[in-house]
Amino acid sequence: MPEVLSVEGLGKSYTGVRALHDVSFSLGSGEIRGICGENGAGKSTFVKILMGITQPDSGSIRIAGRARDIPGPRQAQGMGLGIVAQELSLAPHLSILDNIWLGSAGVPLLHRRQALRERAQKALDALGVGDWDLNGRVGALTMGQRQIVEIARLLARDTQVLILDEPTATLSDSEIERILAVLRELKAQGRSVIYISHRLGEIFELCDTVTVFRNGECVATKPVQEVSREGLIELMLGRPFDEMYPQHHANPDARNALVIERLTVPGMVHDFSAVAPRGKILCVAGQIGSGAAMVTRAAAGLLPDAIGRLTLDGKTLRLGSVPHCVARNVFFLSEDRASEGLFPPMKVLDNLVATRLYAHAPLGVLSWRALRRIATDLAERVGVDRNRLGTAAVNLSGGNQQKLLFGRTLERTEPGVLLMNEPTRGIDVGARAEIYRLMRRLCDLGYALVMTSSDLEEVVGIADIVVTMYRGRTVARYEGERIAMSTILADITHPAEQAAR
Amino acid sequence: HAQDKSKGKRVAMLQTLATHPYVATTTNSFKARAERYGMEVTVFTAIFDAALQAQQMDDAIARKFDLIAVMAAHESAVVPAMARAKAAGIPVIMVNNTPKAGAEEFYVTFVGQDQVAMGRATGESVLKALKASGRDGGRVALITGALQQGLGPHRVAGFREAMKANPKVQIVAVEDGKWQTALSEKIAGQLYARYAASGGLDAVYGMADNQAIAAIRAAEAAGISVGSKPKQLIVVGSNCLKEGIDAIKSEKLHSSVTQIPTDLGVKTADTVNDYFNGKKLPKQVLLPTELITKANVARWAQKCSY
Amino acid sequence: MTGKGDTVRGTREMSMPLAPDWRLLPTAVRAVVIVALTVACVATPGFFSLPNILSLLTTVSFMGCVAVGMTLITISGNIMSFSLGATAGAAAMVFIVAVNIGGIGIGLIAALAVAALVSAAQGFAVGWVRANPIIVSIAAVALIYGTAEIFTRHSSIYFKPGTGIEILRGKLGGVPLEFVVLLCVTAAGQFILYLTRFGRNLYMMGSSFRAAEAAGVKTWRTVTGAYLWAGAFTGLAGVMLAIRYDGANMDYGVGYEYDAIAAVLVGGTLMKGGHGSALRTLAGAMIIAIVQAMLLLRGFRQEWQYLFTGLIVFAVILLHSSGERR
Amino acid sequence: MKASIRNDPHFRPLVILAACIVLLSAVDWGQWRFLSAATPFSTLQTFANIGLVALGLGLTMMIREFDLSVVGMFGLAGCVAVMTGAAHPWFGIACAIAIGLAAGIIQGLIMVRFALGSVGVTLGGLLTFVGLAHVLTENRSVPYDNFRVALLVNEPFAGLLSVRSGVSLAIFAVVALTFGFTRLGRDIIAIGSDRRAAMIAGVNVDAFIVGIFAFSGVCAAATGALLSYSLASASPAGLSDVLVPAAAAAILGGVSLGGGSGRPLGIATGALVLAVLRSGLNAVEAPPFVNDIAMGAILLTVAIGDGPYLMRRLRQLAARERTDR
Ligand SMILES: Nc1ncnc2c1ncn2[C@@H]1O[C@H](COP(=O)(O)OP(=O)(O)OP(=O)(O)O)[C@@H](O)[C@H]1O
Ligand SMILES: Nc1ncnc2c1ncn2[C@@H]1O[C@H](COP(=O)(O)OP(=O)(O)OP(=O)(O)O)[C@@H](O)[C@H]1O
Ligand SMILES: [Mg+2]
Ligand SMILES: [Mg+2]
Repeated sequence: MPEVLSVEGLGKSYTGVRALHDVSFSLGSGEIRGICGENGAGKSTFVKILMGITQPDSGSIRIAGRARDIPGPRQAQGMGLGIVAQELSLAPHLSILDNIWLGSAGVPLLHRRQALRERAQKALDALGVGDWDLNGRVGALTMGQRQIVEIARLLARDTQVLILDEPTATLSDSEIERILAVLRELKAQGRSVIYISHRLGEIFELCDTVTVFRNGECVATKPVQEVSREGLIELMLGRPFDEMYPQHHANPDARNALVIERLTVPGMVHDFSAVAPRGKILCVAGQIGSGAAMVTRAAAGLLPDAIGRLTLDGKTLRLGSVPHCVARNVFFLSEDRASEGLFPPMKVLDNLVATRLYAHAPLGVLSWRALRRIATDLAERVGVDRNRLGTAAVNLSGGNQQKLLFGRTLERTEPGVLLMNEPTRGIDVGARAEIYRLMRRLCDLGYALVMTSSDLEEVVGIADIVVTMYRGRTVARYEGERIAMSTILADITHPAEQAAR
Repeated sequence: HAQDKSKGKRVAMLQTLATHPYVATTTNSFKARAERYGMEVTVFTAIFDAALQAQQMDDAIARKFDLIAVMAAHESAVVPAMARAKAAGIPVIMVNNTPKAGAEEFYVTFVGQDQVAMGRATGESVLKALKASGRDGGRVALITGALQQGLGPHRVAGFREAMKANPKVQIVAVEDGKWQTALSEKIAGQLYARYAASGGLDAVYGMADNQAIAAIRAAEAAGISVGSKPKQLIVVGSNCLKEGIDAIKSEKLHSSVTQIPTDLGVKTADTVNDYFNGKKLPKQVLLPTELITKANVARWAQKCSY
Repeated sequence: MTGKGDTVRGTREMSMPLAPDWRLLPTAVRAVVIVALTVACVATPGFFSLPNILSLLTTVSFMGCVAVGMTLITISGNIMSFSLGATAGAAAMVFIVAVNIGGIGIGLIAALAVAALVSAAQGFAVGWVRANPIIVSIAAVALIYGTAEIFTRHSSIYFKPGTGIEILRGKLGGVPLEFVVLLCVTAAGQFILYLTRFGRNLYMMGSSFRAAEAAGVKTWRTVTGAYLWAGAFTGLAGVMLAIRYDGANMDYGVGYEYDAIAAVLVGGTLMKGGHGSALRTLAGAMIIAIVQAMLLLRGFRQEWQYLFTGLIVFAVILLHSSGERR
Repeated sequence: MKASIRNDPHFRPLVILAACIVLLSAVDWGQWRFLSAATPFSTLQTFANIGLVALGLGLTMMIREFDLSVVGMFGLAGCVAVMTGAAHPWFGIACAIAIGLAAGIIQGLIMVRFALGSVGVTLGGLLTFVGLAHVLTENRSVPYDNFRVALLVNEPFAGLLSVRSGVSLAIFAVVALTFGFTRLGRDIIAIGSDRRAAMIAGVNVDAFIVGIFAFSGVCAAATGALLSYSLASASPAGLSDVLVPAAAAAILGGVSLGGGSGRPLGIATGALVLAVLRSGLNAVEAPPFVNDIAMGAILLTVAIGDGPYLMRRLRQLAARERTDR
C-alpha cells in the first residue's frame, strides 16, 4: 500500500496539559484506520493538527511523500484532506447546498450554481438521502441528518483522505450502516479513511487497522484481526477491564415514582404513556427523531407546549416548568452536555451545586461553607477528584463532565427522578462503565431513572424496562428477560404494524 | 398699520436642543411673541446634530418658509445650508450662537449677545475682585464650555482681552469642561492640586454657572476657602442660572453675566417683525451684557430662573 | 472554541509534570499594571494632594455606581445597556420633584423606584421573550428622553428652599459621602454576585443560558433582577448628582454608559458574560479616573489627554485579555 | 408560498417601511408636507448620513461582532479629509479612506492575533480615534474653505439624488450584488451562524474578520469625509450622532446581534425607514418628543417581535388561561 500520509514526532501542549507527545503515524492509500482512546487521549487534537485547525508544537507531516505545512483547513483541503469534526461544522442559517460547498477551495468567487447542485445531489444520492431538498435550511435538520450532510460534504469535494471524528455518535443504527457502506465503497476506490469512534463494534466491523492513543501518546497500531475487544480496551485504559454493565439488583421497594399518561408534544410525541418505578432504569429507545428524547425533555419541564398528565409519587407534576421539577427532585441530563448541561467557564464546585442553591440559601443568601462541604462530598461520590473543585468545568474530560452532572442530582433529602438523554454519548469505555455503575448505585438509593439511547448495545445492557418508539408513537414495552436487541431494532426501524401500511 | 405685514408669514425656527432649558425657553418666548404678531412658527430641533440641522434647513427651504431663524448647532456647518437659503431667496436670521466670521453675506442679522463682551466683562470682574481683595497679581484658571467652536472660544478671547489690563494676572490653564457639571468638578479639583504646591489659584472662571458651582464644590471639598475676601479663591461664572444666583447671594460666587432666554426670544421675534415690515436692520442686534454681583443680584433673581 | 473536545483529562493526570503555570500570568500582568500606576502616581506632583484625591473620589463615584450596575448586566450575558445614562438623568429629576413634595425619604424612594422600574422593564423584555438587550436599551433611551420631554417641559429643576438636602453633602471621616456610597454599592454588588442565590444564577445564565434553563434557573426573573439592580444603582448615581449640584436636567448622566462599559472592560469582566465582579469594575473605574487625573496634573494639553486615555484603555484591555487567555 | 415570502430577509424591513410611509401620509393627509416633492430628496440625504455606516456596522454584526469604533472613525475621517482636501478634494477623500482602511485592518488584526472580542478592541479604537481627531485639530473645529465642493456634494441631480446619496446607493448596490451572487455572502452568513464550523469547513475566517472591519472603517470614513465636505467643516467631537441610528438601521433591516441573518438590501431598507421617519416627522412638524417616542416604540416592537421566546411565552399564557378556567 503506498503511503498517503505520515506523521513524525508530533507534539502539542495546551495550558498545563500535554495533549500529544511524540506521535508517529502513517496511513496507506485505500486503508481504513480506526483510532481509539479514552476521552482526552488526544485523538481530536491529532486530527485537528492534520487539518490545520490547530498548529503542532513539534513534529512534521508528510502528505503523499512531501513534507507539508498545514496552516489551515483550506490548505488541508487542497492537499486532499477532509474532516467531519467531532463538533458539527455546519452553518445552521444556510441551505444544505451552501453548506456542502461552504469554504470549498474548488468554488471560485463567481460560479455556476447548477454544476455545484448536481455534484451535491450525487453525494446525497450516494448516502441514500437523495430525496432531501438541497435548498432546505440545515437549521431545520436533526443532529443525525446534519451529520449526514457533513459526510456528503466530504464526498462532494472528492476528498482523498477522509477524517471522521466520532461521526456516528448522534446517528441511529440504520444510518450508521449506510455510512459504513459508503466508506467501504470509498475504500474500494482507493481513498483512505481515518475513523475515530468510541463504539468499538464499528471499529471491528469497518477498519483494517486500529491505532490506540493513551495520554497523548500513540501506544499501538495493529491490524484489527490481531486484537480482541478486551485487548483493545486494555490498550486504551492501560489496565485490565473487568465488566461493562454492573449487576442488576432486585429492588424490593419498586413503587411507581413517575407516571406518564398520554403525554403529547405537538408534532413530536403522540400519546406516550409509561411508568418509571423506583430502583429501575426505564429506557425509551428510538432512533434520532423518533420523539424519545422529547419524552424526557417534556417530563423535565423543558417543552412548554407539552400536554398530558404526569404524577410523581401520586401527586401531579406540572408540565412546562423546570424550577417546579427541580423543586420536586426531577432532574434532567441533556445529550448536549457542552451547551445544555455544563456551565463551562464556572468552577467544578459551582457546577456541582448549581441545582442545590435553594436548599442552602436561607433568604437568598448562600452558605458557602455548607455548599463547599456538599460539593466535596458529591465529588467523592461520583468520582471526580476533589482537588479539582476549583478548576473550570470545561477543563474536565467528557466522562468527568458527565459524572459531574450526575453529581448535581445526588444528596437530596429523598431520592428523585433522573431523566437522561444519551447519558454516555462521546464517553470512553472506562468512564462509561463507571457511569453505568453510578446509575445502578442511584437505583439502589431508590431513584427512578429514565433514559433514552440510540445505542442498542447500551439499551440491552443497562435497561430494566424498555419502551420502543417509532415516529412519535410507542411501539412496544419489554421488561427483564424479554429485552432483546433484534426485536428492539425491528421496532425502532420499521415496526410491524406501520410497515404493513 | 406697520405691523400688518408680519401677519400670516411662515417662520421656521431651528433650535439646537429641545431638552435644554435655555434653548427651550428662548424658543417658547419667541414663538409666543411671534404668534402675537400673527406669524406662523414651525420649530425644528436638531439635538445638537449639525448634519440634521443642515438637513432641516434644506427642508425649510424646500417648503418655502418666509424666513428662517436658526440657532446654529455648529457655526461653520450651517453655512452651506445658509448659502442655499440665500440662493433660494429665503432670509436667515441667526439667533444666540455667533455666526462664523466671513459668512455675513448669508444672513440678515444676528440676534444675541456679544460673547466676546461677556468674556471681557467676566475678566474685568475678576481683575476688580482681585484688586479689592488686596491682590495685585494672581493666577486664573478657566474651566470652559466646549472649546471646539461656538460660544466657548469667543468668551475665552474676551476674557484674555480683559486680562491685558493687568499683566501680573496670568491665565495659567484653560481646560475644556464641555459645559458639564461633574466633569468640571473633576477638572477643578485637579487644577487645585496642580497649583497647590506653588501657592494655589487666585481665581477660577466657570464658563457657565453650573460649572462655576462645580468649581466651588471642588474647592470646598479640598478645604479651599471660596469668596471675594483676601486669600480666598474667587470664582466667577456666567449665564445667570438659578444656582449661580443662589451662590452669589451666599457670597460663594463672585459674579455672573446676564444671558436671559425670555429677552432673547422676544428680541428675536421683534427683529423678525421689523424685517417683515421693511425696517433697515443692523448686522447685529445685541442684547445688553450685564455683570451680576451681590450688589444687583436681586434685580436678576426673577429673570434668571428658567 | 469550547466543545466537548476541549476537555482536560480526568483525575489521573494530576501528577503529570505541568508546563510553566500560565494561570499565574493574569495575576502577574495585573500586579505589573498596579505597580506601574502607583509609580506614575507618585511621580506626578500634586497627585497625592487633598484637592486631587477628593475631586477624583467624588467624581468617579457617579459613574462608578452606574458601572457596578452595568457589571451585573454584563455578567448575566446581556452585554451592556445604553440606557443607564438617561436613567441617571431621569432619576435625578424625579428625586428633586419628590423631595420638593415629600421630603428626602420620599425622594429617595421615588427616584430609586423609578430608576429600578424603568430598567427592570427592559430586563423583563430581555428576559421574558429574550429580546435583544442592545436594541431594547436603545429603544429605552429614546422613550426615556421622549417621556422626560413631555413631563419636564424642558426645564431644569431645583430643590425648594428648606428641604434640608444640605446634610447629605458632607464627608464621612474625611471621605466624600459620594465615594462612601460607591463603596457601599460595590460591596452590595459584590455581595449580590458572590453570596446570593440570585448572583450565582446570574453567573450561570451568563456562562450558558440553556444550561441555566435546564438546571431550573428562572431565567427571566434573574435577568429582570439584574436590570432592576442596575437601575437602582444608577438611580443612586442620579440622586447623588442632584444632591451635589443642587439641581438636575436630562443632560445629567449623558455618556455615562460608555464610561461605565469602559470601566467594566478595563476591570476585566468578560463581555460574553459569566465572569467578572463588582470589585473588578471598581478597579477599572479607578484606573481610568487616575490616568485621566494624572494627564491633567502633568499639564498635558486637552487633546493629548483624550488620545492618551484612548491608548491606555486600549492597552489595558489588550493586556488583560492576553493575560486572561494564554 | 406565503411562508417563503415571510422568510425572505427583506420582508420585515419592507413592511415597516411601508407602515411608516402609510402612517405619515395619513397624518399629513391634505396638507402636502410629507407628501411633497421635496421629501424623497430629503430622505435620501438623511439616508446618506447613516446608510453606509449602517452597512459596515451591519456586516460586523452579521459575523457576530460589533464595531463601536465607527463613531470615532466618522469624526476622525471628517477632520482628516477637511485638513488635507482643501486644494484637492479627491486627495482629502483618499486620505480619509486610507485612514479608515488602516484603522479597520489594525483592529481586525488585533482581534485575530490575540483572539479578542470586538467590543473591547473597538471601544479602545473609538477612544483612540476620538483622541487622534482632537490632537490633529488641536481641539478646534476646522472649517473647509473649498465652498464650491461643499455645495457640489449636496447639489441635487435627477431631482432625487445628490453626490452623497448617489455614492451611498451605488456602494449599497455593489455590496448587495457581491453578497447575493458570489461566495462571499454565504461565507459571511456562515461565519455569523457558526464561526468554528465555517473555519473547519475551509472558510478563511480571519481574513473575513479583518476584511469586514476594514470595510466598516472605510464606510465610516467615506461617510464622515463626505459629510464634512457637505457641511464645510469638521469637528473632533463629530458632526452627527451616528452609532445609534446605524445600529438601529441594521437591526430594523433584519440583522440580528446573534449573527447569521441580514442582507445588505435589508440594511438599506432599515436605513431608509429611519430616514423616512426623520424627514417625515420633520415635515409634519411633529414635536421632537414624537420623534423619540416613535423611534423607541418601533425599535422596542422589533426587538420583542424578534425575541426567540415570544411564541413560547404566548403559548404558555394561553395554556395557563385554559387551566385556570
Ligand atoms: N430549586 C428549587 N428548589 C426548591 N424549590 C424550588 C426550586 N425552584 C423553584 N422552587 C419552588 O417551586 C415552586 C414552583 O416554581 P415555578 O417556577 O414553577 O413557579 P411559576 O409560578 O411557574 O414561576 P414563573 O412564573 O417564574 O414561571 C415555587 O414555589 C418555587 O419557589
Ligand atoms: N483548546 C484547548 N485548550 C486547552 N486544552 C485542550 C484544548 N483542546 C484540547 N485540550 C486538551 O487536550 C487533551 C486532548 O483532547 P482531545 O480533544 O484531543 O481528546 P479526545 O481524545 O478527542 O477526547 P474525546 O474522546 O473526549 O473526544 C485533553 O486533555 C483536552 O482537555
Ligand atoms: Mg475528541
Ligand atoms: Mg414557570
